[in-house]
Amino acid sequence: MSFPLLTATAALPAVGAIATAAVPAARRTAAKWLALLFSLATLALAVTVAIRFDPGGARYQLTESHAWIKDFGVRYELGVDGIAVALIALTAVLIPFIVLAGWHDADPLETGNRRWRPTQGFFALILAVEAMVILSFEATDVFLFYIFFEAMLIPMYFLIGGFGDRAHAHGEETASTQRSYAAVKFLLYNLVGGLIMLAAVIGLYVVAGNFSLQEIAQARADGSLHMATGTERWLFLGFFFAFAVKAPLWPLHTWLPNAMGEATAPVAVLITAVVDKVGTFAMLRFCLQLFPGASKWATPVILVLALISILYGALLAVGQRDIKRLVAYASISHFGFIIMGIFAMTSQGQSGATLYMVNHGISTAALMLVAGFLISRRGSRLIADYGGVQKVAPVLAGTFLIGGLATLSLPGLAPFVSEFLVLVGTFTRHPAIGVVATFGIVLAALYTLVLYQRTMTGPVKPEVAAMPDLRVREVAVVAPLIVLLVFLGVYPKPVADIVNPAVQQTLSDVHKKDPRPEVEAAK
Amino acid sequence: MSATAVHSLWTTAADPISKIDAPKIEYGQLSPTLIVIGAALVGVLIEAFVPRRFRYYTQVFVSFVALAAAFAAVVALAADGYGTTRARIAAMGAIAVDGPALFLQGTILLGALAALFTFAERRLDPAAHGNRVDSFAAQAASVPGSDSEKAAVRAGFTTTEVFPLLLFAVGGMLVFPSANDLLTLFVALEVFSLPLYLLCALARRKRLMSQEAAVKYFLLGAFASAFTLFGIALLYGYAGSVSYGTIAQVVDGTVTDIDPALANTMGNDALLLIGAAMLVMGLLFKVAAVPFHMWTPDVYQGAPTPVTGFMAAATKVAAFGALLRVLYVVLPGMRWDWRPVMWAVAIVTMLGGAIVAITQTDIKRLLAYSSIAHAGFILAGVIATTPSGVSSVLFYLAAYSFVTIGAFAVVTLVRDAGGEATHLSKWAGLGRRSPLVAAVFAVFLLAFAGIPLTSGFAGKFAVFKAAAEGGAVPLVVIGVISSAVAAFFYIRVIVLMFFSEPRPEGPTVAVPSPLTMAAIGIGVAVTLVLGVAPQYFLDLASQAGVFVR
Amino acid sequence: MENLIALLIAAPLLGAAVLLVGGRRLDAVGHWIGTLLAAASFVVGLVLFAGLLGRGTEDRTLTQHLFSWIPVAGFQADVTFRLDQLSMTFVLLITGVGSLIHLYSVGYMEHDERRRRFFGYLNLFLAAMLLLVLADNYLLLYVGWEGVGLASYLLIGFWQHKPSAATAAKKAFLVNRVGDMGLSIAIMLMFTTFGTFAFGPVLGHVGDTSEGRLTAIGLMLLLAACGKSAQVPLQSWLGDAMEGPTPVSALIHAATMVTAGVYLIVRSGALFNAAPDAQLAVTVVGAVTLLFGAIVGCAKDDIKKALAGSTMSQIGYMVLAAGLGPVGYVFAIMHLVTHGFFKAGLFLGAGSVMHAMNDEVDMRKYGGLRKYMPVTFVTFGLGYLAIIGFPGLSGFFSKDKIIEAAFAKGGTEGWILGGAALLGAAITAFYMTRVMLMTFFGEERWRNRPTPSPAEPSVEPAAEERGEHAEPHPHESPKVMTIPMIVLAVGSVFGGAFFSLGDRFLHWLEPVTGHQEGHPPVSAWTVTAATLVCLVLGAGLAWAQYGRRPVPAVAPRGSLLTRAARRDLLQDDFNHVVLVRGGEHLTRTLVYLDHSLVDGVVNGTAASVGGLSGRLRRLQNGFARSYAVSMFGGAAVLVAATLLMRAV
Amino acid sequence: MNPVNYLYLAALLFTIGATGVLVRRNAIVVFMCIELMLNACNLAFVAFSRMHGNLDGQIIAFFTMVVAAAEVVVGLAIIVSLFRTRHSASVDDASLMKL
Repeated sequence: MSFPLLTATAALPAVGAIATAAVPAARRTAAKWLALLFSLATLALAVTVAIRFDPGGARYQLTESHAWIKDFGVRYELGVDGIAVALIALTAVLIPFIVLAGWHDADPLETGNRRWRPTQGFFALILAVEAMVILSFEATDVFLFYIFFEAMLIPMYFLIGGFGDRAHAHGEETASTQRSYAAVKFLLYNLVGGLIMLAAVIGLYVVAGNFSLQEIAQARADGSLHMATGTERWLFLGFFFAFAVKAPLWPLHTWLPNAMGEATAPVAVLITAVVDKVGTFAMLRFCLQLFPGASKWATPVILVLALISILYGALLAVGQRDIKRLVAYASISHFGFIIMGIFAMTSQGQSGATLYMVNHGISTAALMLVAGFLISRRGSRLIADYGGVQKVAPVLAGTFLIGGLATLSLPGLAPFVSEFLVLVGTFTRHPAIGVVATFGIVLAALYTLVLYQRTMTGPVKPEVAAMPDLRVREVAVVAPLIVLLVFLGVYPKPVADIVNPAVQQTLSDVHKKDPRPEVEAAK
Repeated sequence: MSATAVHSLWTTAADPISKIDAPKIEYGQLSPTLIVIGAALVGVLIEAFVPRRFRYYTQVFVSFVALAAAFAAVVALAADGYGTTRARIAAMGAIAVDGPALFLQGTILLGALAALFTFAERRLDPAAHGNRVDSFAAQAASVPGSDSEKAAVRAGFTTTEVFPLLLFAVGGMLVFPSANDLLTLFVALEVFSLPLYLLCALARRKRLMSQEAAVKYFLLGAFASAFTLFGIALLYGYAGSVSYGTIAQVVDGTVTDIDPALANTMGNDALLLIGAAMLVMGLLFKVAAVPFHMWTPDVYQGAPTPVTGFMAAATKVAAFGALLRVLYVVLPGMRWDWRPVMWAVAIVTMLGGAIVAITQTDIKRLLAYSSIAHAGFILAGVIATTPSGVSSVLFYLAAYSFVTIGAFAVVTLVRDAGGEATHLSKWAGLGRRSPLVAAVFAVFLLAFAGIPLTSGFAGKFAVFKAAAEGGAVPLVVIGVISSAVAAFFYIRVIVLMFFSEPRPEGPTVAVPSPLTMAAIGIGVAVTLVLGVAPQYFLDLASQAGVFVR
Repeated sequence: MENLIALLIAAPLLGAAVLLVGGRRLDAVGHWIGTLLAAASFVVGLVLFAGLLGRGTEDRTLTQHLFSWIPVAGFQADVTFRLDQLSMTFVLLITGVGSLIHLYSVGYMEHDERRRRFFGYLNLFLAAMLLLVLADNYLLLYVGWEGVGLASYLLIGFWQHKPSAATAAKKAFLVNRVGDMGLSIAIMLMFTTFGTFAFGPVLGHVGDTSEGRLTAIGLMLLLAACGKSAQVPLQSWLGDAMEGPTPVSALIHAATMVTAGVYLIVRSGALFNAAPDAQLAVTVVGAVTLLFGAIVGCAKDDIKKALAGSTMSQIGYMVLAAGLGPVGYVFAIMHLVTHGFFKAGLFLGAGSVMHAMNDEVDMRKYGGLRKYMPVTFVTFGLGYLAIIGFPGLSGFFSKDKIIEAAFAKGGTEGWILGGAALLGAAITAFYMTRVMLMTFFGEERWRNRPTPSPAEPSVEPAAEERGEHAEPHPHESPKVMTIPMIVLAVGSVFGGAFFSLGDRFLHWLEPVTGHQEGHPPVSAWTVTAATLVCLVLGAGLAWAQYGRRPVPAVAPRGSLLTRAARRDLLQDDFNHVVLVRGGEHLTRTLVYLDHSLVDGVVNGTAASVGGLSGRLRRLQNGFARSYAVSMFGGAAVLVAATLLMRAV
Repeated sequence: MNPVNYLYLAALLFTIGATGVLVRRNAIVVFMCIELMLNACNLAFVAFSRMHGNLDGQIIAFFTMVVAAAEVVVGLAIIVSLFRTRHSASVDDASLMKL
């Protein structure tokens, strides 16, 4: 029994959450530093996981397995494949920046109430989310995964509803109501998804008799576990629905703009860059492995929905007046790409989708956090309230532009690699869909550049004339993200090498092979 | 029947007394019930002889000791294997001593202990004329607002009768799920119902509502028990006996020693079906299943909150225990007749409870409807008619009862000038004013909503799993949908507490004595333990999942 | 020696990084760093060129493999550079002209406080452009392709405080993106067809697949070329791109970037050769554009826009040539290079003029400048002669060859294409003469007129700061600006002759592009003669209109065609109506639907449940007896149902 | 006379009682109707006991009476206190809590 590295990786932030929450009301700064410390320590552990992980080795590594709830056939089973490693790393990397970016977002407005400790709560909740997300990436037991998939809603819910954006267009009163509306919408959408999944989970247990991903997948593979076609499809739909809400896939997406719009920028990043990835990740790990037949059966519909998400999200992004809602719709478009890549059922598509999850996390973080800095300066989320920022705050504008260019997946930056892989992967199997999806890159350029032009260029608006440029803390947040974007854009090989084997295995689970090129000789 | 036969009947009855051998009572195995009933009687004597100023303390002490001792006895019995291998039918076939009985008795007793703490709480209300007061009327007999009431308050009277009443109710509840013949069932039903009727009427504040609640509860309860009794009569007519075992045999048509006198008169299926239906209806009334639920919101709202908590938890446990035994021991033979009907009841109960709860504005009524919805979920498990079904229901009941008591205990803390501030609008911003209480209540709400890592989720999963295995997949789907609906209003309360601006004239949160704290503490602890590490208790429940016949 | 290739790109890239990250502390020296690194890259280019010349004609292809970029199963993208005669030519053009323009900008941007950033962008452009021409596979080329797009976006919008500049930049990027879409689809097609997208394997196996697929790929590549090289129908951005500082127009939008499309087509020559339909499409696009651009060029009063039209038209020539296949590839590239010289020169000249005229761009407010700025006049004049194809100057050789090749296409096509090319030559002569006359001859229309008119904001902030709203007093530009102009002028005079005497250029490029002699239906001399005739006609017409008569200071209403041409032949209006307006409506509708429909369904469900709850709630009317009724009814139903169950 | 008739009578009485509960307002009367239902049950028990020829039914009848008596005690107490507060024994007046 070696050192339970995975458990430690998840437990550390949990401990951090408790510790941070315990800090007395007066010692706000201490709580912040504590949170930052724990998130960095978690990052260290995550890196260790990535190092200890051997791409050539077994499918699931660093596995742990303990009895938990015998009566439900539930075991505490952890294990990571390449995909999980990549996403755990992403999570661990982003959280410190989120903490740092949210440094002042939760400072209490009225100090004096000794009991009310929003700051401690804010950072504790963030760490709690990190712990749950990491666990759901690590869980190889369906039930275990489900538990954290659901449980992470609660801290997220409080983060969205409790710590709304100080900068809002419509005054405090409506802001708080809008905020709680957004929080409730987020929770209910995901809860309904989760409960429907619960029915499927129970159904799975009735059919399979246990929840161990490996055992079930194994049994499916060697035919010892037969599912009636109808059953398999219903169960698949139950699982997929929950993941599609989380991802989110059109037409289940409407909670995201509200949530991202009302939440503070760091929390918005937490939603779209970290939490939502659990949905797409779960499609890849659970839908495809547990229900290969049904997955193939559903592929056409899902691809079309993904396609709609891509174009629809992009078009709505163009039509937004609110910076953060714009980014949210952009994310919807990107999630469309991810899902399309997953269900393209090609190694380019799925490797691309996985890289996409990572890159989208980083790029959205960069764009959204800078947007947050911008908004916190002017106190408004409306694009129309800005103009000419580039002249007064060039660094801010520059970083914002780079974040935007990443969002429109400019070659040389990380997202390009994944987006192109997804497109190619889809094209090889479904040329028509691939071609239509390509329009997405034009629309992406449109909404990004329109946003940049309206906010950053043109004559300087009097309101922004006195706007200070990025502070040291803020640069410390953005600069590393940009470095990552460039590095992964120029040299994505390390990540790709970790991800590829896992993707190959997933493909073999669904009995799919890449289509051969027409001219073999060229290779 | 001929006159001679009738005459013989007379003569046999007139035989010398010596022929009747004294009934054999296993006092040891009945000890939990006997302890509680005995303590109740002691309580009555205390009311009679102990000076008023000592009564409160003596009553609390006696009740506590009794309940604790009874629980200890239950544990001891279970340890002796009466729950499993040595399960038997005691007291001349009147009482079953088996797994479900002991498990439920244990649950009821623990719940009663927690409830006792809330009963005994005397710090919440501001002291009247220097006398600390609890949640019960100073003098139930005096008319609200009358001089006599004022006098009673001034004199610092308190209705310490509530403790013996509580004990009587508990005694009845202990017998109810373990009753092994219909007569015992009926008597137990009345024994725990009547004290509850009274307790409902004893609120210190809002006495009009309290009395109204009592009247409604009493009339409807009596109405229901009349149906039960008629059902019992018909079953007796069907089987010629009220003993569970015999009826079951007749239903299965496997009667061993058949009395020739009975042979031609019994086995009329019409009697069986109608009787079973009416009996079950009586039980469904107690578990508050739609359409027999309508008393629930009014009574829950009107009754003193500690009583509400006790009722909501213990009554449900006892009633479901009895229902299980009736369905699994008496009527398994006619499973195919009652299952579809119960399906329908479960569905309307789940949906009805959840949907109506959405528009509630009073926290106690909200919890009432939520308890209805939960009754529906539990019914889903009952319908499974598998051992796992039984154990899942047992587990759910245990989990649910502690959440409920805890939740109502929290309700008692949120007060304003008019006593408890139960209107939801007053709970706005509670999270700002006292985060801890709000957080605790949030935990209970999340457990009600069945969020993972709370006991509510484990219970819901167990029940739905059992139902699915029992082939009731549609039931599971509907259950899932209605719990989604239910989630909505639990969330609404959380939103209210944490995300709405606190009102200037909002309620204050009273700092309770260790008693209420203990009750809430137990609630939270059980909720989390059963949520995170339920295995041990699931084992317990599954071991206890077998009825003795 | 291969290892030097990366250095070509590394130098300017380093410059860009240093200048953009370095911050204000580099403001003092930034421009020199940029220029130095550009020059360094040029030097490396020369070294490599020498190296290539040192080798036999057949093994002049160097490749340098840096690292594996995107390895996913069958999809293997490497960062590999390929230096052969074709890319060498571009490298020299890019770094050479690039360095000169860096030098020029030192003077031109002197008064701009963001000069450091400007040079950073210029270096970034150089790096991207070099990557584009040095890439060994289409995906890497794509990186450079979008890289130059980014650089051009940044530089067009360099004066971001001007809404017009910002809009123009955005427009350029978007239109280019449409083209890029074509390129990426082409790459996907290649991958599905050949399982790779490296030049070697793809172009080596064109024979193994169907012509249909090749045509598809070819058309997608053409789309890409249209976007980057401002060919019809994606030409609309080039005119607006003149919002950028003039050196940018010279380097990016005249000499190098806009010619990337031609490079792409010539590079994929093997593929196009196997897809005649695609080739035809290319020639058609080329022919149409060369006329389109020329016509637009005639109508513009803005000197830069006139030159932009001319650029469009000249690239039309190159595309046309490239579309002609092996007959034209070499001449396409040759014209590309010569055009690089003289068009860059012309733009620099224009810039120098604007510099002298307080950034006035309206030629109707120029006139008679020759005596005030002789150097500019001479260099501009040489460039003018070169572009109209004055015998002996570089334009003459390269363009003449293209016209011949067009005729050599044979058949009606040949006549049509050739005719178009000829006509183009005539119009070219016309508009260039017009520019020349309006700028340097005639009366001095800038006298006693405060410029610029306050209505339109000044082009350069420097101008505002200098607060020169009085009458301009033209003066020759500083050395740092004139030297590059002189050098380019020399190139545009002798370049063509140097290349074509003894077919130097032909032999140099042939190994890469392949070549076959075109045989026009009429003799080459006839074509040349015809070209000269057209030239004289065009120039004479222009003289008749702008030389003899004084130029009206306010543009006359002009004919329908003129007015259309002033508006880029209504292309923008079409885009605006169809794409912009339509798009706006679409998004607005979608935003509305998203709220009312997608969201509405969910909210509606919730609301209906709420309503149901409200109704059910009324059953709880507080009357104990009605509760009893429900119980009684319930009991009855229960009994009935139980009996029923037994009955069925 | 066939004891089954007593069953019919019992059923009749039970129904009358139930109907009374549903239609009458006065709490006391409602309560009496419930008692009537209980007594209908008693009749049924006795009749069955007579049919089956065993004594269980008759003994149960005694239990029922005791229980009924207990119910009277509790019930009257509650109803009386209600009457004293509201000066009306109408069930319908007690409808503070609804919805």
